[in-house]
Amino acid sequence: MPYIPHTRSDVELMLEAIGADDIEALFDEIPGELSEERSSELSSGLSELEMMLRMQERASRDEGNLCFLGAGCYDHHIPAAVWDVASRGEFMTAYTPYQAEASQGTLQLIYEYQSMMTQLTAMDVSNASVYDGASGLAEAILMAVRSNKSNKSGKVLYAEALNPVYLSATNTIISSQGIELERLPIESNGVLAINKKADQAPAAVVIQQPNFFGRLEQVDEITNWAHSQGALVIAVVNPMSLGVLKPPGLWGDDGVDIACGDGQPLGIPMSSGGPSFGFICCKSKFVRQIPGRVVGKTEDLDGRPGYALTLQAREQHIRRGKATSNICTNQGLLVTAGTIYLSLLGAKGLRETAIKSHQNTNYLREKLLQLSGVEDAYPGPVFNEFVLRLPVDANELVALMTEQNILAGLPIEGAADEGGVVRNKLLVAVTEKRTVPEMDRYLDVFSNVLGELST
Amino acid sequence: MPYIPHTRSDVELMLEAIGADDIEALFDEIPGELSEERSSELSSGLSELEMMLRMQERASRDEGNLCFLGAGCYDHHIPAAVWDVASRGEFMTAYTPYQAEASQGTLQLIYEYQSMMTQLTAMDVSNASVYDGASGLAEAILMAVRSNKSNKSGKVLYAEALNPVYLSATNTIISSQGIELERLPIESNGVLAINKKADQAPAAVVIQQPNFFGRLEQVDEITNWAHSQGALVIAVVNPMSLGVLKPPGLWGDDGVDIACGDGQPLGIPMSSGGPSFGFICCKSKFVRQIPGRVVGKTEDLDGRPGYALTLQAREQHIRRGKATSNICTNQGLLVTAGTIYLSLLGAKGLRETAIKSHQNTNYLREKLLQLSGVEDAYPGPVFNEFVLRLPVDANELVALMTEQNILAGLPIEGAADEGGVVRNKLLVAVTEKRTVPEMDRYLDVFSNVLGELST
Amino acid sequence: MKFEEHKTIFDRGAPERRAFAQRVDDTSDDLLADIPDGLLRVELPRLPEVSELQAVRHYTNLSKKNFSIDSQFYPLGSCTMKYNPRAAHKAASLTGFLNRHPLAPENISQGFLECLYDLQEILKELTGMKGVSLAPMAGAQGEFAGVSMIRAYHEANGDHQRREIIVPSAAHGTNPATAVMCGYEVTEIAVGPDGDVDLDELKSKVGPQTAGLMMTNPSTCGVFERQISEIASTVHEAGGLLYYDGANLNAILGKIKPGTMGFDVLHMNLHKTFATPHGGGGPGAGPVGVSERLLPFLPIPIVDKKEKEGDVDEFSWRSGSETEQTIGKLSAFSGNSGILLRALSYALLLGDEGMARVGEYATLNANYLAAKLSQSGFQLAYPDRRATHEFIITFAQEAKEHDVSAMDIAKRLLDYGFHAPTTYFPLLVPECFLIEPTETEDKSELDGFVEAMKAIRKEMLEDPQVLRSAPHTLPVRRLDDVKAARELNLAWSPS
Amino acid sequence: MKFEEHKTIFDRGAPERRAFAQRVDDTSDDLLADIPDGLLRVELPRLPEVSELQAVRHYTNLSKKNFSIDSQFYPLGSCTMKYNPRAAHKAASLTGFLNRHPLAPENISQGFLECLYDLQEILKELTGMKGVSLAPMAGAQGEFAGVSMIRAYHEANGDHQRREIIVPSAAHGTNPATAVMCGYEVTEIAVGPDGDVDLDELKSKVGPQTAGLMMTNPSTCGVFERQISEIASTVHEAGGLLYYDGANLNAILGKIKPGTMGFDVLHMNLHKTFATPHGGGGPGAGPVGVSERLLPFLPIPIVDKKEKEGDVDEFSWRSGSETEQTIGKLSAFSGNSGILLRALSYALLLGDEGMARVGEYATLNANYLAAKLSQSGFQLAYPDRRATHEFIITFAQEAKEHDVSAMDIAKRLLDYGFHAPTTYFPLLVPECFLIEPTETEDKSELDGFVEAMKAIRKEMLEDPQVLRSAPHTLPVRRLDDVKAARELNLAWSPS
Ligand SMILES: Cc1ncc(COP(=O)(O)O)c(C=O)c1O
Ligand SMILES: Cc1ncc(COP(=O)(O)O)c(C=O)c1O
Repeated sequence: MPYIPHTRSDVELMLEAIGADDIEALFDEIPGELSEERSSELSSGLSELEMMLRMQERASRDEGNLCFLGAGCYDHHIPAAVWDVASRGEFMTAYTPYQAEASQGTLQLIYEYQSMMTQLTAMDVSNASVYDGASGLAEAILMAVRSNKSNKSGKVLYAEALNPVYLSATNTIISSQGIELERLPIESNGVLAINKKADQAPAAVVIQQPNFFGRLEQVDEITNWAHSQGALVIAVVNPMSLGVLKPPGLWGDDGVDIACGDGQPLGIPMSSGGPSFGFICCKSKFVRQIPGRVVGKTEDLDGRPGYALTLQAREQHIRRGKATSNICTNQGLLVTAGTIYLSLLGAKGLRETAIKSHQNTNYLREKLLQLSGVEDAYPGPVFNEFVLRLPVDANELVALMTEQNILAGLPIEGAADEGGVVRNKLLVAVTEKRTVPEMDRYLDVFSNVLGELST
Repeated sequence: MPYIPHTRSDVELMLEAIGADDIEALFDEIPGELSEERSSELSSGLSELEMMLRMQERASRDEGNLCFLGAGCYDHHIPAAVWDVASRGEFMTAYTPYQAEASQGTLQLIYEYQSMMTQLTAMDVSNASVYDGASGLAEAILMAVRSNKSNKSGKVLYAEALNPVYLSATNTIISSQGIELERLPIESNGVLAINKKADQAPAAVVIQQPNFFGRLEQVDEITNWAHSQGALVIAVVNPMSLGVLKPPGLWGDDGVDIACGDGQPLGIPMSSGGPSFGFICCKSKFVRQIPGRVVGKTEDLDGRPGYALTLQAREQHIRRGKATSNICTNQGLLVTAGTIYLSLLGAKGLRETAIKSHQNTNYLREKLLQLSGVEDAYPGPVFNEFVLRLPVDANELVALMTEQNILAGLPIEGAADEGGVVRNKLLVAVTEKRTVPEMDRYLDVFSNVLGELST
Repeated sequence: MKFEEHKTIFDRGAPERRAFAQRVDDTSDDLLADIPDGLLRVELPRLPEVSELQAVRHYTNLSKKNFSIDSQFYPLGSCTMKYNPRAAHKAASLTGFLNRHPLAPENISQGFLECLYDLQEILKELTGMKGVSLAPMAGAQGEFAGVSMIRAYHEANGDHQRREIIVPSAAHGTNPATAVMCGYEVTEIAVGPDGDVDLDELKSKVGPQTAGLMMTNPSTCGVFERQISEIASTVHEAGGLLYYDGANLNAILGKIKPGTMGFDVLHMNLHKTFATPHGGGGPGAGPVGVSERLLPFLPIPIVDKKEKEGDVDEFSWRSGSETEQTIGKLSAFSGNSGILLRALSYALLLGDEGMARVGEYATLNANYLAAKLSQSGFQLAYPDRRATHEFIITFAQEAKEHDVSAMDIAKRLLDYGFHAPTTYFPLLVPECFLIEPTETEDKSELDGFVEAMKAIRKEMLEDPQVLRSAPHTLPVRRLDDVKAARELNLAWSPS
Repeated sequence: MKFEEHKTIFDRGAPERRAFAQRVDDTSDDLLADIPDGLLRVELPRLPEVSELQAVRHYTNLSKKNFSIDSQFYPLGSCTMKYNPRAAHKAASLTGFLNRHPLAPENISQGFLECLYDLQEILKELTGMKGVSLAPMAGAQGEFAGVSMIRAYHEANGDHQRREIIVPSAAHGTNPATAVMCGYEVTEIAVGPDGDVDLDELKSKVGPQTAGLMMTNPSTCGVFERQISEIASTVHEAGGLLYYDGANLNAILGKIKPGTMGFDVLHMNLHKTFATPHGGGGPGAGPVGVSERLLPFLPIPIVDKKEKEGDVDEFSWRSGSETEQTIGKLSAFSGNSGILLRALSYALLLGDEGMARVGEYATLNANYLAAKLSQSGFQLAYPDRRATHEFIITFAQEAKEHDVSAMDIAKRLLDYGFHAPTTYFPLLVPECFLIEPTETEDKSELDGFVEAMKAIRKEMLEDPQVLRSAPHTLPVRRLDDVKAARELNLAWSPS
């Protein structure tokens, strides 16, 4: 029996010890009317070989496309050592480290992870972890609204150029909490104007940097403005960008209050968007409002250093209905990979990677803008991605480039529109992984397809 | 510096401790005339990403062919767990287990391996390991000639249908030992006749089962005959076949004296033919003549069971010029994989796999023989592979089927011929991994190509 | 004894040192010239500065400080720590899956979409529900999705007065926490001495304010709730919906279906029942299944199939009017896809007959272990009940008589090479172990556990201090949790 | 304490139990009906009968009983236990490489062939030799190939009286063992007190019977043989050839080339110098390189390149007249191809400048460790010499004064979390450690090793029995080698 070790004699001895006639007898407390005939709509079990053949066939169908898609998920190089070590059975098949003494590996690793994330964001505290960047933003907003003692309005402003799928997920998750999300519109250059006015003081302000269009917001000014309104500031950041961009802990005069985002760029395969991990960092004073696991350093009976989950009174298994979140299982293994990734890159490696991505992005952007009819939708500095305005339907261009195995980018129309209207904007992402020949191939195919569509 | 951890300050402190001015000074004992200008014909180092891209490009060029090639290397299914566990750093990056107490993992595993191999072959003792099946046969012959105290002729007979590459490698390796290899010719049905006569009594007789043509030799009779001549019998066996075929330890009245072969079918990827591992098993009385590592069970100071390399007086690092072989580094990691493979399959799994291979082989063989002009080169029962006689040049057929991404088999002409003459025989192998649709595709393409070539 | 055993990765670093696993040539700060200075980072973050060998060695050695399924029996109740097949891991790690961008167009995503579709169908079949969404990323998010659908349902019916979710006192913490996240108040009902809920209390508390009831069955008491049909009709008659927390689905997999028990909505924990690895705290996947009336509210994305005559089927993301009433998205993309692929692989491997065996052998193992422990003098919390896939023992007596707690026994078990069962949950049983052996453990492993428990019992009688100060043979001895919380040290700083 | 820690995989089994990782449906013995009964197996072999979890857990736990580069400093002299880059492992594990059949036609093997060709070229360049064959599967087989070529060369010259190979007394065991396998007698020459060979003895022993001399440089004494040019001319003048055992190539990589030193033929240990994993005893790869005059004798297969104008290059196996004089094949196919791919990946990663660094930093580490140990009171075997990539310390004095052997100190080092250096080799230095730190270890690791050695020295003075009975903290204590050899137990049997 696949994965079941019982021999006939095992079963007999066990039933004897139990004092039951057969296994069926162990289910005798289940009321008869519930035990239906076993359905057999499922096909019968495959051998490992058969299963692998089926999955291989499917995986190979989707393979072999050159990726210029981003929008929250990026095709970076992952050093081989990351997953070789993260996949060790002791990391992969352990539970959440409740029994601290038997989980020092995971616990010390999380402590190191927290240390790296606080360094990266220049924040005081990091959790480990929430599901992803999008749901993490929702958790951050709930946390901010809870934490802002002086403003109980539940009003939260967000910069318009927020990743629209982050906004959708957030809307789903916070929908029953009496929170009102209000958009701060962007200017024609794709970023917020600085001299914002709010009719009513917000409890929190959400700023994404780089924003959904790859554009860089005036984070210092917005942070100061938000703080002046008595709002807490939530930064949504791409951790890779922090190799070169100012960390949220240093935005404005006081830094943001909460920084969150998605860890995917840190050694996590794109894998259709998941699993990756969401991170939340905050100022010390909000540590008791942070959702998810937090590990603290402590000592054992002999005074040796050791690590344990701490501040568990925030969590559902202790605080139940009063917990800071319902999150339990989170994204531990991805945190493991991210930690190994960061330790392999170090600050210099991360910075180099970010710079190279930037260089590649600028290279492709400049070349594309030389094509006739192609315009810069949001002029100004970007990181990692940019938006073009096309003389043709972006969907059609993408479809034709897909035929040549190039993922050209994401057709968009404005920030949050997900409808079916004709879109003439294209969000293009370029990482350090793209080589010059690959980018030149993109340019080639792009201009051919453009020509085709324009005629 | 890739893989070199030294910081500038490390280097300074270290040079200071040494009392040297610079690293160059450490080489000051090398006579000046030897230190040439550094050549720079090598290109400069690639990043991991660049290296992976290059290797990926090359690997993908050779990919995607449906394999019906065998001839000593077989395309079996490998359970995922085999290499997941065998690739653990502690197995992969340890040295030969000289420090027994710090190598109990590898040592116990080898002991278990030896136990499995002796069970599989029905022999008393197994080594761990020699390089591969071919060089292992050479070692087995050297061992037999050393061991046969009553016949010092150095004459060794081998059944003609021995894998020709095994014969070539053996010839290379034993060439300076005054051993005379003599062929026992096969009958028209591809196996040895039983009533062999030798002019001079041989010191050893080599029998491969299944033989190079996949055909099954009359191993009982040949073994008895060889023993009656005072020869030691060396069996060359495919370990997978031992799931269904009589193990060499039971051939004839007394069993063979030495059994050897290649472990590749036991969970080792084809990987262009290496690394795999060679095994040698023998009767107890020859244990002191066996080449390579042998692990014994023993006890520690507290009486706990433990394992250690033993009988090291056979080996080069102790016995030097008088060692049983010069082998040192062998194929440890593949032994590890093979051991895990065997423990995952068990006797039943191995038998099922062997039966399925046999069933598939018979299926394809029967269907092919129905094609007009295609004949059975060596009629009679086979295991795993068979030889067809074609109405066309086998090389041409193979070339055309290759174009359709099918590795049709190996063109051969007689047993040991490696020359460039027109070959009309084709050695075809089928494992349990081939599905009926795959075999039917083979049949389809084969008959089309045959038609094409015949007109 | 071993040098540097306690160093963090930071302590191993040295300025300038790098691993170079990611090395990009010819990057210079000049390339950032187009970005205004004020937006740039001035000081580099203080990340580890180690060689690749140092990183590999450090994390390899850290991993060895973990207990895990791969290395130990890990009978953590409510967590279903069963063997995680390597084949599923391998299948999900195929490059075609790993390298797929979540926004890749549908026409070059048919392999992936078909996988999700198949999994949806399998889960529907196994649970007896009418629709499934794979979007939730863990059990708790599945609960959130489920309760949100309950809410959406009532609201769609104009039924706005329902503001309460009922949970049994034995419920997992995520249940009440989820209800609150969905804007509900939580009403607890007691569990009776036999482990079944107090039906009278339920009847007295249910009413027009009841949005629904959340429960597991088997319950977290390790027994099957026998009154389930009556509970269902009670809640349904009051207009409420019944939520099934699928954390314990392993117990009944292939035996009975939550749908048959009357549940309207459920989540599954694929990282439990479908054997995907726990990863030291995730990732998981918590698909939700619903009955007919909740179909419109399912979270997105969902995969639909268009059967094309005489042609291959075509798979697409559900969109348009069919998703008008959805509670929405729960993540940026399609949830924990990699886990979904593992779960599908597992389901394919087991197939119909394999699924049926899961519940049976999980139950056999639990009942055997319960019987043996009981025969060895340990106190079952519900001695008159059958164990399900798990069961509870209580050390209340030992605590009183020997001043030895469930925690002490748990820690001592670690010395014997067994991971401890879940302790102090459910809260209503004092000093308890919730023990779930799972179907993938063999009899000798269970016997070894019983031997260890007996040995510990003997130690308790002879030298209880050994237990109180356990563990003794692990990388650290008993850790000071109070210090951890009082003197918060949550990030490394140079010492 | 832990239960069942010492069980073998066989002990964990139970009749009928299976893992089903390889499961084939519908096989029955009837399918064997075409095979005569007498050729069939009657009784199944007694293989383990375990579940997949049991196998995974058993071997996972066994692995944890190993020291390894990934988990410990492993300064085994002559073994070059440097970091094995994971990227090389990943590259060689690409499915296109793993699934390639060795007899696949050349036209669909161009990727693989190009890899081998590139590696041949790189090795030629690094060693200064004229031709390279990648066929040998480890160092010892490389030696065999090399000495066989020496033999073939002399025979081709009709020079049949050369029946001796000279080796220094410090030579590795494979050298004399190889010479004998090639049909030669072995003549040893002494090594002088400064670690260089006794040139006078060499001169007295060399002659028309001399086929060649085998040596490493740096030698296994951890010093550079300064008289190498004189040795070379001595041997050459007598008509012999000079063989370079490349085990110590790491010391001079990118610094000087064996070709420049006058060697005619050499092998390399890619599992040392090129960082391919040792695998607990292999696999390795021992390519051979030769000067002009030995080119015709190189073992096959070898890859040739046809440059095609204006087209991609074409790679093919060397054949025909060019291989007429080859010593032949050494394995069934093309050697340990998977290891060759790893070595190529490593070479690509390092490139020209990376190769040059290897020798430098390996030498720096060895000299630093030698200096520190010497300063800590340990006795260097060749105190007046520079260390190369390795060096020797001798405990002769400690053995005499404290009755503590090099073995005792080695075993005690294990307790401190360091793998022991090579002990008792070379044989000519009594009670010795041959210590090779490699270039991939950082200073703090070396410092930790020195601290451990100092601590052990202290223990030796205070309580030498601790050393004699070490190790104390490993899975087993000191093992009884004599019992292992006397009461041979080489395979499990049911107890
Ligand atoms: C009974 C029960 N419900 C819900 C959950 C929450 O599931 P998850 O951890 O996947 O969010 C758990 C997990 O421990 C559980 O045991
Ligand atoms: C000096 C020396 N020569 C030769 C060899 C033999 O190499 P291999 O083990 O690869 O056969 C070794 C390996 O230990 C060695 O150290």
